[in-house]
Amino acid sequence: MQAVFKIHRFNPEKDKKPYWAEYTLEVDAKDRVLDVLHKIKWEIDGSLSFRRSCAHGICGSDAMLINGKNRLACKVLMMDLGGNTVTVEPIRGLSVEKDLIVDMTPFFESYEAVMPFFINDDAMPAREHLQSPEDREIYDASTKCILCACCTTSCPIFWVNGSYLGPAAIVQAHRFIFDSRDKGGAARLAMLNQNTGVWRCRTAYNCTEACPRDIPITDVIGQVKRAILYSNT
Amino acid sequence: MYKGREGQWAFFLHRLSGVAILLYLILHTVSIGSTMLGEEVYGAVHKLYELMPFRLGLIGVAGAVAYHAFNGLRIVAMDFTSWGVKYQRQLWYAALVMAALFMLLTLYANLPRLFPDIFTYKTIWGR
Amino acid sequence: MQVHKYDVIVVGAGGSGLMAALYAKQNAQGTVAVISKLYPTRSHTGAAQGGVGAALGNVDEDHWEWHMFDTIKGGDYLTDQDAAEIFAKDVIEAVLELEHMGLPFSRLPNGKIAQRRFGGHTREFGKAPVHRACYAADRTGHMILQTLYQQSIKHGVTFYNEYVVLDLILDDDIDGKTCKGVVAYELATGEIHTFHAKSVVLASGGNGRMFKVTSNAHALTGDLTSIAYRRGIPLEDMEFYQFHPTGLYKLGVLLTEGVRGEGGILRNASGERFMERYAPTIKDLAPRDIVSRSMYFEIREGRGCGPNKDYIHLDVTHIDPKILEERLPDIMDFSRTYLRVEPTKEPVPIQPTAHYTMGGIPTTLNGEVIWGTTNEQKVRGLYAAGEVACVSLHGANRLGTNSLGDLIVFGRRAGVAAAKYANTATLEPIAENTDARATDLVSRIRNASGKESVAKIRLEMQQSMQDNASVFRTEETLSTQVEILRGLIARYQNIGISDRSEKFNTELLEAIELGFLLDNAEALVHSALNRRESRGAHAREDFNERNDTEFLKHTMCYQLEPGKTEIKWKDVVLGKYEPKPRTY
Amino acid sequence: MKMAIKARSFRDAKAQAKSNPELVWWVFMRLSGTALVLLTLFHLFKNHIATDEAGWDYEAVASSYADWWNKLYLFALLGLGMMHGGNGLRYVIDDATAKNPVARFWMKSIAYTLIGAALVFGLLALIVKIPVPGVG
Ligand SMILES: Cc1cc2nc3c(=O)[nH]c(=O)nc-3n(C[C@H](O)[C@H](O)[C@H](O)COP(=O)(O)OP(=O)(O)OC[C@H]3O[C@@H](n4cnc5c(N)ncnc54)[C@H](O)[C@@H]3O)c2cc1C
Ligand code: HEM
Ligand code: SF4
Ligand code: F3S
Ligand code: FES
Repeated sequence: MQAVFKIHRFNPEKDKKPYWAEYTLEVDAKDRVLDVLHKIKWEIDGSLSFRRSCAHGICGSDAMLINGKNRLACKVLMMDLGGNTVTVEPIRGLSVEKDLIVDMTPFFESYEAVMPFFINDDAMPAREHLQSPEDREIYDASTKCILCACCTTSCPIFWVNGSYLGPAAIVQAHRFIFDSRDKGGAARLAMLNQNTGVWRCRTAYNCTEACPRDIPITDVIGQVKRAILYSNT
Repeated sequence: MYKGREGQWAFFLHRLSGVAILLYLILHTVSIGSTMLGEEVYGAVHKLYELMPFRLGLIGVAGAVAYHAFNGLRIVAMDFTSWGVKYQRQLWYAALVMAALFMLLTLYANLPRLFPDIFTYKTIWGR
Repeated sequence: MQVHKYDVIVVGAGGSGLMAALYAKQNAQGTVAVISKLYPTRSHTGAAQGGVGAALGNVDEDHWEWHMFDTIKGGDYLTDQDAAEIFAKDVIEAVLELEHMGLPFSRLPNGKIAQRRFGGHTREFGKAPVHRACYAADRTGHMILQTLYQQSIKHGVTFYNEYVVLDLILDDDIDGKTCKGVVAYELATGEIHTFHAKSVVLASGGNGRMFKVTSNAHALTGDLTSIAYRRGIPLEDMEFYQFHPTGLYKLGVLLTEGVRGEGGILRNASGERFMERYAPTIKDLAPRDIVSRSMYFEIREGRGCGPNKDYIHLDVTHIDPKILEERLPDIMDFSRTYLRVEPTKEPVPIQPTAHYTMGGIPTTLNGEVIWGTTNEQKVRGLYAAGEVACVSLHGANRLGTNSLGDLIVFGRRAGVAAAKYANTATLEPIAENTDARATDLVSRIRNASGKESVAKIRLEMQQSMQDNASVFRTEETLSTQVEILRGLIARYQNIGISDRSEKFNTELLEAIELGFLLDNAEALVHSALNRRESRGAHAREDFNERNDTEFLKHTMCYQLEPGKTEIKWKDVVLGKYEPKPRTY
Repeated sequence: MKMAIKARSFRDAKAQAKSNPELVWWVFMRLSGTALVLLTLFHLFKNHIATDEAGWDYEAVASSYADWWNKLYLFALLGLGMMHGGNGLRYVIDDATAKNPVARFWMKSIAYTLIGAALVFGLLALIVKIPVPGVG
């Protein structure tokens, strides 16, 4: 079938302003949007720039706004889009470097701010720490995060307020706060207990809808909010 | 516009209605409170309430308050119950329906007061 | 050009690179930095699914000797037995260490790390499958990558992300070679940076993108194998390229062997469990080379599935859906998302997919890169680990779960060795124009205005490699491929690109990567042509048997000039397990 | 831009966490909100549905102020509403001016002044004795 791709493009070395470029090409219903972008890059215009690597939704490189929603280009098939006209834009709330490539620095800064690493200064056991499958299950969902930024850049609060740490950082914090082996929970809760932390979340659910790893993010953020509330009372 | 779903619109409307009713609250406080400045002042300020656009707007305010109130309950349910997040979409539709009902009630009560020539029916509360 | 000075530089931020960096950081008296062309968590280690093998014995009895034996037998006796011994012992400790770093392994009811069965891993030297693969659902690699990156943040490792290494600073001296750093291209700005260092660890991963159907990421273009090769370092055992049996039909997206570990069954068009015929003892859990070949046989005999009879079915419909969702959630998701197949109800169409290169940059047990054919001929200051390296652990065929083990065991060893070397070495001076080759390469390609298309050449290479040099090979297909590659290399000199900009010039990057891939393909094909026997993943239809008298040795492929190579040999380290016929 | 971010390191966070009122406000929004559901909706019903808002002339208002229970009701409505709304507006301003601390300062100044003045005015109206015509 034929598809029309409208891509929001911008090359700071050439263009004064971003513009919409249109490409018409032959695609297959089972093509990933990423395949089509490659086709455009490889056959029509080599200068089209975007990030990608794994092509199956595991590395988190290719978050973009596809038909008005944040997705991984490698996880949406043409047939999912229900139409032949596809718009592609860079994710919002981060500055555009070139075409679909945005500056991810603020995103990773927020990630690092929640101390996203295991904290336990006790002497390590000779073998593994024991953890029951039930305890392991509590934080299972948040271990799936691939830091693609689909969530944070779909959050209406983040669009206007870049100082909000954002759902991705909270998911990462949750992964440790609720790990029975970790001892840094209080410190992380303190980090998130400020007006740039969980309290900025207005439960808009865009993050949950956008997450390609099906992490129930809003719920995860809610758990953290309650953890702060109950540990402070 | 980002193609968010219910949650996004719930939030936008909540924020919008919140700010709107805050503005109205300020106005309302000043106008009603002006009774303490005497009958003349009150009367002058209260003229506002006789203007048609204002009276129509008030029905909107009632709807906004009702939406904000019911969606506020939805937020509280999401924050503190085990089922709130799971049924957030249904809860939002419920909040919309409740708000719509409240607004319809307001409309029903106020239309004959606003347009006595067109709406001649009598509400149980009179005009 | 900017110059940066570090004690230890690590190239690559996958499992092996991060492991090396962490240990270098802990052992070095000086500074450590990691250079990666992808943001670290985008590395392809994150795609590894099934597990990391270690004889923890949490489910059933297990011993490191059994693991060592399986590795050697799996490698069709081309495995260096000293490497296998260190590996099988150390990987136990390394896995526990990952757990101590917080890695969220799946758990058994008693709270210990959960383990599952995997191809070629057996008890008592081949008697029956054993539960050896430690896993975190089906995202073990993801969890390893995340955990190691988290620890890197904790320990303050310096990262240069989206910097592409284009050259080694490598000096030839009378008695060998010395590495003094690397030259890299910053993607965001187009600038060239020189990283001057006492020691360098290469950990840049695989090269699967030389094939059409692959489980490898677009970024896996064998950059550092090619760079080393161009600079006179041989590539070892490149003919051994692993095809994983269960890639999604046409796409190559991997479905872990863990699926079969959990009880999944391969069936041909008539629904027959054909692996019973090829490997009666362990059936579907035979090593990958055997299963991939068996699948090809079935397809060739007309027993393939589908209208074109060109794929096989992976059947999990008999497994409890709850177990599938719990232990293999991503696999379920892949098959639903990409093939629209509901695995709990219908079999999943699969085909072998280019997966892993057993070969690579030759190293000693401490990750020291060697330039000759003995372990004494080391490149001073240069180390390699992970898929880019060849410690000769995997021999002619890697067992599933042994790569992640390789990353953590030999990544660590390389990191420690590189740090110790840096602690005693001095930062030797480098020439003014060390960046000349890289600068030339970039400016030549940025301004390339020839007629050939990078995408076309790449596609032709991938298709022809798939046709002529994949699961089955003959003198004829390989010779054809040598010529095809020569033609492609010639055409590559005449490419043209349209993007001349400095910032994020991904077209430029892809063109450079194609050059690297062509080198990798060349080394693979030349090495394969030279090995007139069948061993492990290298199946020659014209030489069906393994030939230990002539070929129980490692290939060392040197590039004389593009399109022209010289093959030398290196001895295999044998030991207590005598080469025997390999049956399962 | 960095300015807006209150704490980027653990140490900052710890220093701020103890005195950080965000949690308290968050809880207050939920509690006051729940109370306001009854207060606002009943108030609206009484004054806007069951009776005609426009009909509330000076005499009606003044005599309603004479009822202490009603005063208490209005007191709660006004106090909670202003605090709730004021804090809500703070959220909105914080978001809208994240990149612009100067604008934030001015917007907050104006908003708080306005809300504060209205609140004081409203409270005064509840406190001072307003003569009801005809009653004396
Ligand atoms: C789909 C899949 C599933 C797998 N499952 C398993 C499994 O279950 N068990 C198992 O044991 N093994 C498995 N493997 C194999 C194993 O995951 C890989 O071999 C291993 O992860 C490779 O790790 P690495 O650190 O060597 O390289 P990678 O993780 O690939 O990292 C390479 C790094 O090098 C960087 N790099 C590359 N080129 C350059 C350059 N020119 N300049 C700068 N940086 C560069 C990249 O940015 C990246 O950071 C699987 C592989 C795949 C593809
Ligand atoms: C009628 C009952 C009410 C309920 C149940 C209610 C509930 C809530 C809740 C729970 C919030 C917090 C939203 C969040 O944190 O996500 C909120 C925000 C807000 N409320 Fe109310 N509220 C009510 C009445 C009012 C009134 C009368 C006003 C105005 C004076 C008001 C103005 C606001 C404003 C401006 C916000 C901020 C909106 C935002 O941050 O997006 N609310 N309300
Ligand atoms: S939580 Fe989901 S959407 Fe957000 S970064 Fe992680 S994987 Fe992406
Ligand atoms: S979209 Fe934003 S407001 Fe909260 S629920 Fe998600 S973080
Ligand atoms: S390319 Fe890796 S997630 Fe899409």
